[in-house]
Amino acid sequence: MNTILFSALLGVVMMFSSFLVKKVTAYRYIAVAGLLFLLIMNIAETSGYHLLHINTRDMLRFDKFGLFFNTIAIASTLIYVLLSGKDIEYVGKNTADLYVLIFFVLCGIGIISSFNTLLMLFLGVEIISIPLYILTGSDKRNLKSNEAALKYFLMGSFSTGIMLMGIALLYGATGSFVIDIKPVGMFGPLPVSVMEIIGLSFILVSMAFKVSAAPFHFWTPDVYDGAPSVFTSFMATIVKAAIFIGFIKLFEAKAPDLGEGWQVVIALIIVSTLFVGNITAIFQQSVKRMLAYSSIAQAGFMMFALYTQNEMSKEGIILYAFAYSLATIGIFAILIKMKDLTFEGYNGLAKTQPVLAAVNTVFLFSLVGIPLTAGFWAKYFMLASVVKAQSGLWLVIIAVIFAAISAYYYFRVIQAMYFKEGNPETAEIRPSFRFGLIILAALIILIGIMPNLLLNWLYF
Amino acid sequence: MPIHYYIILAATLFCIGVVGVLTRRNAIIVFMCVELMLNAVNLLLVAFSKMHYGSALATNAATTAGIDGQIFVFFIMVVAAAEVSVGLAIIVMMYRNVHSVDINFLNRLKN
Amino acid sequence: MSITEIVFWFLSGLALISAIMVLLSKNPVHSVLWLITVFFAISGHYILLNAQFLAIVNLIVYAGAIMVLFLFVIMLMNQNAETEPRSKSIWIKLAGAISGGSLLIVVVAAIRESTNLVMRGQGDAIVPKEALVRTGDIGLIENLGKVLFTDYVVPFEISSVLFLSAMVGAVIIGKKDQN
Amino acid sequence: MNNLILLVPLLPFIGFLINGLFRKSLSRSMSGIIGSGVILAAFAISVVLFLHVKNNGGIVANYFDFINVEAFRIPFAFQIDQLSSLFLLIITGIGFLIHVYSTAYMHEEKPEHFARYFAYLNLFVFSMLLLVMGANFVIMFIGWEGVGLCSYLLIGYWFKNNNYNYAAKKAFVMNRIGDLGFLLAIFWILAKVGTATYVDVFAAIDQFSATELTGITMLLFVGAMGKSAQLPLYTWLPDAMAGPTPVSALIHAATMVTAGIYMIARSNIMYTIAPYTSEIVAIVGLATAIFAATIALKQNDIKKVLAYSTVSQLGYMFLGLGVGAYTGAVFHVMTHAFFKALLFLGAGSVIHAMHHEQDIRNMGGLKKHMPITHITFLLGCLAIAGVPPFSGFFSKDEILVGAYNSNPLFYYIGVAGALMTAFYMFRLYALTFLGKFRGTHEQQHHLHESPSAITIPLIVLAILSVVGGFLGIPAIFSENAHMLENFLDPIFAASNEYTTAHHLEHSTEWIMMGAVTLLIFIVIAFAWKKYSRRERFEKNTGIGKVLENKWYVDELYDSIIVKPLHAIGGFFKDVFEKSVVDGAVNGVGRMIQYSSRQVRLIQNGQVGSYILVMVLSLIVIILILREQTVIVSALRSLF
Amino acid sequence: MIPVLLILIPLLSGLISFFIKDPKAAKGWALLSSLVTLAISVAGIFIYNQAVNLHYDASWLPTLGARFTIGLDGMGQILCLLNAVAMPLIFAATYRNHYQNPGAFYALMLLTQAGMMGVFLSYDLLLFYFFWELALIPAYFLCSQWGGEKRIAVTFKFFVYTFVGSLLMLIGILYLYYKTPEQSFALQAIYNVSLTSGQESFIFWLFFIAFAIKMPIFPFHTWQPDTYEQSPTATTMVLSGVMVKMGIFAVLRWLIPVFPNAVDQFSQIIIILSVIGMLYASLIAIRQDDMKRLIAYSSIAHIGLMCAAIFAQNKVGLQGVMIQMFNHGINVIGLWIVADAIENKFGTRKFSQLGGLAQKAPVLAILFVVMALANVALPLTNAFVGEFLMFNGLFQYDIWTTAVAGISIILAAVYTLNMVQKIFYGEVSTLTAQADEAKTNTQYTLIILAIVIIVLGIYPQPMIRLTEDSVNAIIATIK
Repeated sequence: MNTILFSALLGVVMMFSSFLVKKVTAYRYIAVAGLLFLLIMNIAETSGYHLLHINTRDMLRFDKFGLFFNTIAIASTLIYVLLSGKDIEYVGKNTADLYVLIFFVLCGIGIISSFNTLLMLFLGVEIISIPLYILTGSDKRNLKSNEAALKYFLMGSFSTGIMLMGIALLYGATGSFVIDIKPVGMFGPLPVSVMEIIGLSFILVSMAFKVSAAPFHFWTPDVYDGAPSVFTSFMATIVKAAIFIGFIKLFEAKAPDLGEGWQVVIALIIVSTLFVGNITAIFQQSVKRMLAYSSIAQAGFMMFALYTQNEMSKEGIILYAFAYSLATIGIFAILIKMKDLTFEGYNGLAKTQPVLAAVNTVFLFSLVGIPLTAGFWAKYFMLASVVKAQSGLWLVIIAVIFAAISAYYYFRVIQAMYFKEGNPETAEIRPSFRFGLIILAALIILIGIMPNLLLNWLYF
Repeated sequence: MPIHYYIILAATLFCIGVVGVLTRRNAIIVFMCVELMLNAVNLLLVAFSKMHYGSALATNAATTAGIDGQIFVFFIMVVAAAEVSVGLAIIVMMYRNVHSVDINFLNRLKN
Repeated sequence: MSITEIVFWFLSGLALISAIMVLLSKNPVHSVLWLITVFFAISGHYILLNAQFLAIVNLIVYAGAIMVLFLFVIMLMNQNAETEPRSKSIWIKLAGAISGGSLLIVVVAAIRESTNLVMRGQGDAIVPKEALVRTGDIGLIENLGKVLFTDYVVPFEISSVLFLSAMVGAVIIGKKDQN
Repeated sequence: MNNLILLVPLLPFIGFLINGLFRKSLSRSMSGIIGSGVILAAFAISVVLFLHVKNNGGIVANYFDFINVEAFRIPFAFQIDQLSSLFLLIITGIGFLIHVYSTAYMHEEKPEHFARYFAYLNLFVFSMLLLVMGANFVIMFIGWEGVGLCSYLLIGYWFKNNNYNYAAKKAFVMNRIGDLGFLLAIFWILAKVGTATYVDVFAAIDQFSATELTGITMLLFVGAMGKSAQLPLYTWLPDAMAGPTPVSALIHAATMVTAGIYMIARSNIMYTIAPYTSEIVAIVGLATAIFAATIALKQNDIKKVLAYSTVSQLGYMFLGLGVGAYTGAVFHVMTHAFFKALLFLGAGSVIHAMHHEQDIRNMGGLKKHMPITHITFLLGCLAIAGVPPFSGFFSKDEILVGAYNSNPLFYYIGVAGALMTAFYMFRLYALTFLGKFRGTHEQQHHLHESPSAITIPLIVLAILSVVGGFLGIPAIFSENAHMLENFLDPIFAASNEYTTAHHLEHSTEWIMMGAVTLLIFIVIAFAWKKYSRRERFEKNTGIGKVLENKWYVDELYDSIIVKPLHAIGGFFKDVFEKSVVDGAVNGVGRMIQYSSRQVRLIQNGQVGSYILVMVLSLIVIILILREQTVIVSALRSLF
Repeated sequence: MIPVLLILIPLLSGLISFFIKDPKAAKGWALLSSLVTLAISVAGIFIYNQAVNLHYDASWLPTLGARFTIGLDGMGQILCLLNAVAMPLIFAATYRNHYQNPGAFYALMLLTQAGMMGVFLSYDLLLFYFFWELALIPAYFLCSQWGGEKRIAVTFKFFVYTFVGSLLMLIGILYLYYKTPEQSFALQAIYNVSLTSGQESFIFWLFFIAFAIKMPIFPFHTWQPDTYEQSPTATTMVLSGVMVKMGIFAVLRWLIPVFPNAVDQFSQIIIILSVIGMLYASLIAIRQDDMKRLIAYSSIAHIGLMCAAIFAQNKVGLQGVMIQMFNHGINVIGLWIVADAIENKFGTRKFSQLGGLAQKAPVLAILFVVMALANVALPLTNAFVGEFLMFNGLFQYDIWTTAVAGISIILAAVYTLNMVQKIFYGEVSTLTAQADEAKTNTQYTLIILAIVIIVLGIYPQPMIRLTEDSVNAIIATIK
């Protein structure tokens, strides 16, 4: 509860600071302070210390899984603000308000990681989405940004409609919005309640849309491409991971009602997601858009957690969320500094900015899933969960083949940075920024060698 | 009233909304169609809430079963209102820049 | 054919026809007006289902606030039949209509065989469940209010965050940054 | 004793090292002295060993485990017995003479190349010694490949000339073909009895089934074919004449090429028990003898003639081995070593005098210019032609008798071959030494007898090839005067038990001998008359042309083996590798690229179509979930 | 402690080397650290002979059942020695080569060495996988940073190809892991895992493809010639000298003992493939005009023999393979050194442009001939012993296969002598007209190699003995 509460309050604080404090750079420090505070609060709650006892009437149910994810989300946001906070100030005039929205998104994340009724899920998703529409469109003069915002908004609200339809049908079947309740008054030949199935497939579609799983991914490349890079980084990492957590929480409870068909559907979605994400990414010319597709591809891997819902996959999704978020935040932080977002823009970066090139390589390795990076363990856990389930090995094989293909477009960046000639123009790089990146890379490698540091949290 | 009537009615309205979203290109109209979908859902929810109330009434005279359905509708309206404000703001912003509300007018982002 | 059914059929027909008109009418303003009639019809249904509170809110919020907002925007952009963008090909329309229709068919077909919507009537005859009309006081404002502020207080409070973000958003988007 | 034995191969090796490492600093005379000196020392030790063996039997000297695994153990051991000690004498003895000869023959070379030459020569002697001294097949194989290497190096000694290099490579590769057979045979033996040591293998001879023995012996014989230039693997030997003449004398006449005979003589017992193989050996040998002889009839290069005659003589030796006349074969090895080395060295002396002119059509009348060479050469010709009482007569006769015992047909063909030998040898002699000089004037001007370093070895060898025959006087002259047979008896004793030695009556043997001798004299006279006055040479036609072109065998091989292999290699390299192996991989890559280009078009930037796809897939999902029972069972049946 | 040092020293010195700017210093540092590694591995062998336990075990991922377990057995000894011998030689031989950003170059070389050490040492499957990848990454950078003009595409092919393989292997690893009773990656646990024949053959292929790509076996070799051709020669030496052995080693350590039945079942196919590969590669080598490509193909042929000998599954063959891994490494490095010397001097590797070098550089010629003879496995060179044993093993498997495979001996003679002749014999070409003797460092390294070749050729027994225990361990698991 602390997360939800304080993120909301901090949002309000930021809001007031927007007309109390006039110094633009100040907002960043306030935000950082707030995030730290939030982090502490959440960790406090994770270790069983509740600040104030609110009876949520079972609307929310806080478990270690969700709380731990909150920690990761907040921590990633903190890192994100530290690395890219300066660039947020370059977007539009009202910086403080942007931070407000970020805090509200965190509030939504807090909800979605602990919801217990479909109502809260719905609210959570909306509280996350609406700020994102705005962040996408926050670069008002930029037509790309406009277009992205419009597309995102229309499709987003459409998917909201789909989700609501699903919820309604589910309500009709169960007579309640609590997620783990079973359908009522069932008799007859069918093993499962058809209405529940339909309802769930509607919800599945809308959730798949939010996590940009094919064939509901179409908004992703355009929106990520159009939105200001700073916010793309935020959307593509923390938010997406959060929605995954909600996704998993929901279908942990509901998947059993769907019978075996469930795995068939998810398998299809996984394969198509991996296919679209990886294959389309190969031909991109802009690194930013490539990263959009890569985020689709990574989502495909995260979907394994839904395919096999066991302990392994739950730890895995956390690890994945963390590894993926860190790496992508880092890559975007560097991307923002680049003048030219195409692959050619990176040519010869290793000569002019060796540190940036090196850490960027680490991030990319993490995304490919090379051992000694956190990304390896992310993929490892996902594959392991399937192998452990001893079903659908063919799916795993397809997945690894696509993972190998993904090396193609990730390595294009590395090749550009190291093996191609050229002198890329970058914005001025502050030492603090460089330092932050190095810390981030070190973190990734550390987790790559000792994933237990992270996992043990789940076992205490 | 048999619940099927309501379901079919709501589903039809919903699908009309979907068709609208698919066929119209005026951003505002598309958005209105989304609103139509939401309303269909609202109607369905209310119908279900009354259904559950009815079936619970058989056993318990003072039941409040099904009331949460109507509460949910209330929240949907809340969200819808919020969405509309943001949505229209975005549409207006776009109109300001390109003087069109055609959703296909801006097509820089593709492939 | 009881009065209730007559009212039901009338409202349903009205809702469907005006919904279709929303799509068909070239002039956005007309679409808005048609949509308002849809909302009125739905509010009628709410009253029929004895959910007065929602009926009123529906009229105030939707037909009242939201639709007026829409109208404002349309007027502001002085949209009319001429400015309305024409979709290039009939095929897109057709595809849309067909897919929408098939969605309807799939859903309805599925719902009809659903076992949650039927119950054992007299002599174990399977009869569809009823949506209670014209009775039941759960839709009354006091009951709703009670539940809303006890069980649903958390979501209620949280929805304020939603509004805040919407507000901030509107500000960010709407405000002209002078430069 | 072991150390003494070890010295025999070690000395040449040391010579090789010294000459090899300090080639830059050594003067001609120094390296010459070192090179020949070590061989001389080795020869001395060999004599000691020979006597030791003669008095108290063979010795086996173990040194260390070369390879020792569970399946088998291969010690690095030498076996000095009658056979090997005899070969030791031949190798070191003739080797020494040829080293001495070379000091004069190669004196035009630059010092470092001179040293290189002697290094190679010593290395050769070393490997050859390993070959004959080894106590098991593996050590023999080591020497076997070693001599192959040295012949490669020495043929290609003048490495600037690419034809020489090709000849060298050809020799090495063709030997390799044989070596493969040899190697397989070794594997087979090891797999069967788990040892390669002669003594143990021959002791365990009855563990082999008939087929196995046939197989092994055949494979060994393939090895022998390669090394001893038998059909069909003989073509390298004539080309090997590219090397310096002393090399031809040492390697391609006296020693290396007889390795095959040594091997078979060594494992005679196996061949005796495998009659089928012996039959093949005899036939191949005989065929080679005739075939090579026919070619030799029409060759004009002095060394080529000798080369083909070598091939044909080797054929005789195999004939002997095939028909079980092992002693005869070894005897012929020895005598042949004498006179063929003599002939080659003589030829070398001629070539030396003629300034590297090798075409006998441009020679003639050298008799008066270089008397010693002439006399010795003549003796050599008589010896090889088998004129009594020269050495060749006895050895060849013994083989022919053996052939007659096993199959008269062999005998008659063999005799025919002997006659041809006489003919082409005297054609060669006559054209070279008799008549008038046909070369250029300045050649004639420079004609002179060779220095003593060349003539002395000639004389020594001449004496040997005259008297060498008396080591093996057949029974008809006097009972067991055949020293060699008695000496070698322990080696072939086992085999002789198997072969029912039915000696034909002396009368028939006398008749045969007389008849053959008579015929040989006629042939010699004919050749003498035909060629001694020859002035001008018209082009060969018909069969003559075919013979001159060596039956076109090289061309045949080239077109049925070399060219196809090259074609296949080229096909693999340029077509298969690129289009199939590589193409598959790159094809996948290209396919991905292509599909990427197509797939991204779906992303057409239009919200309507996006949502359309969403709706459609929603429908699909609903259907899947509704019909899941059907679908899942279908999938089950699929996987 | 020795195994740890073997990994740690190259790793740390590699990381340090990144920060060395001065070329001389970088070279010196690399040479020094590699020599230290060499000393340690030699020491390891001596200690080993006194039967000291050379294992190190530490907790790594308790929750996953993966431990940091490394150790040295006979086979490991040989390969670590090869790895440790190769590096100083390579550094010495290429001492005069100039690389831009040398610190990074040598750092990556050392990291590669560390990775390979890890592969040869690890007793834990997951650890093995880690090092397997760790060895690949620096190699990738080396090739595509300092390579030839087509380097980027070629090396990327190499990377992806091997990466696919290792990912498939990862699936196999996981599968085995969940089949182990106590969910552990430890060597023994993996050895004891029991699978149904269906599972076994499936997982077998997942592993084998990874190894086959690394070795490489016939249809999977396409990355190899291009990579060898394009990489800087120092890296090529590492790749063909040591890294290729990783595949063979892995087969011996992780494939044969774990899937005995599957190995039995598929040995025939694999042996046939290998033999095809031998002849195929040899025939291509005959037609090569490029020195590096020729060596690459000849290396494919040799590897094919090793693979065939492994799957013949008998003791002699396996011992042959183990010592041949070392010998082949030495020989091929020798050939590369000459190739490098020639390319540096004349800027070409095409035979058609070379020739007559024996007049100009006799010493180089002699040394190269020694290498060439080792390449054709002439007796009294080290390769002979290995090939003798391997063919022996193959013979015990089947005589006809051996006969066909034996053809490659002949072909080897053909293409090797071709190479010798076209480079060193014949008349000098315009290019080689004013050539002179090779640089001293090249000469000395080659002399060292030649000595090793001859010594091991004459007295191979100690090394053969070194293989005993590993072979027995493997044989014990077969059937």
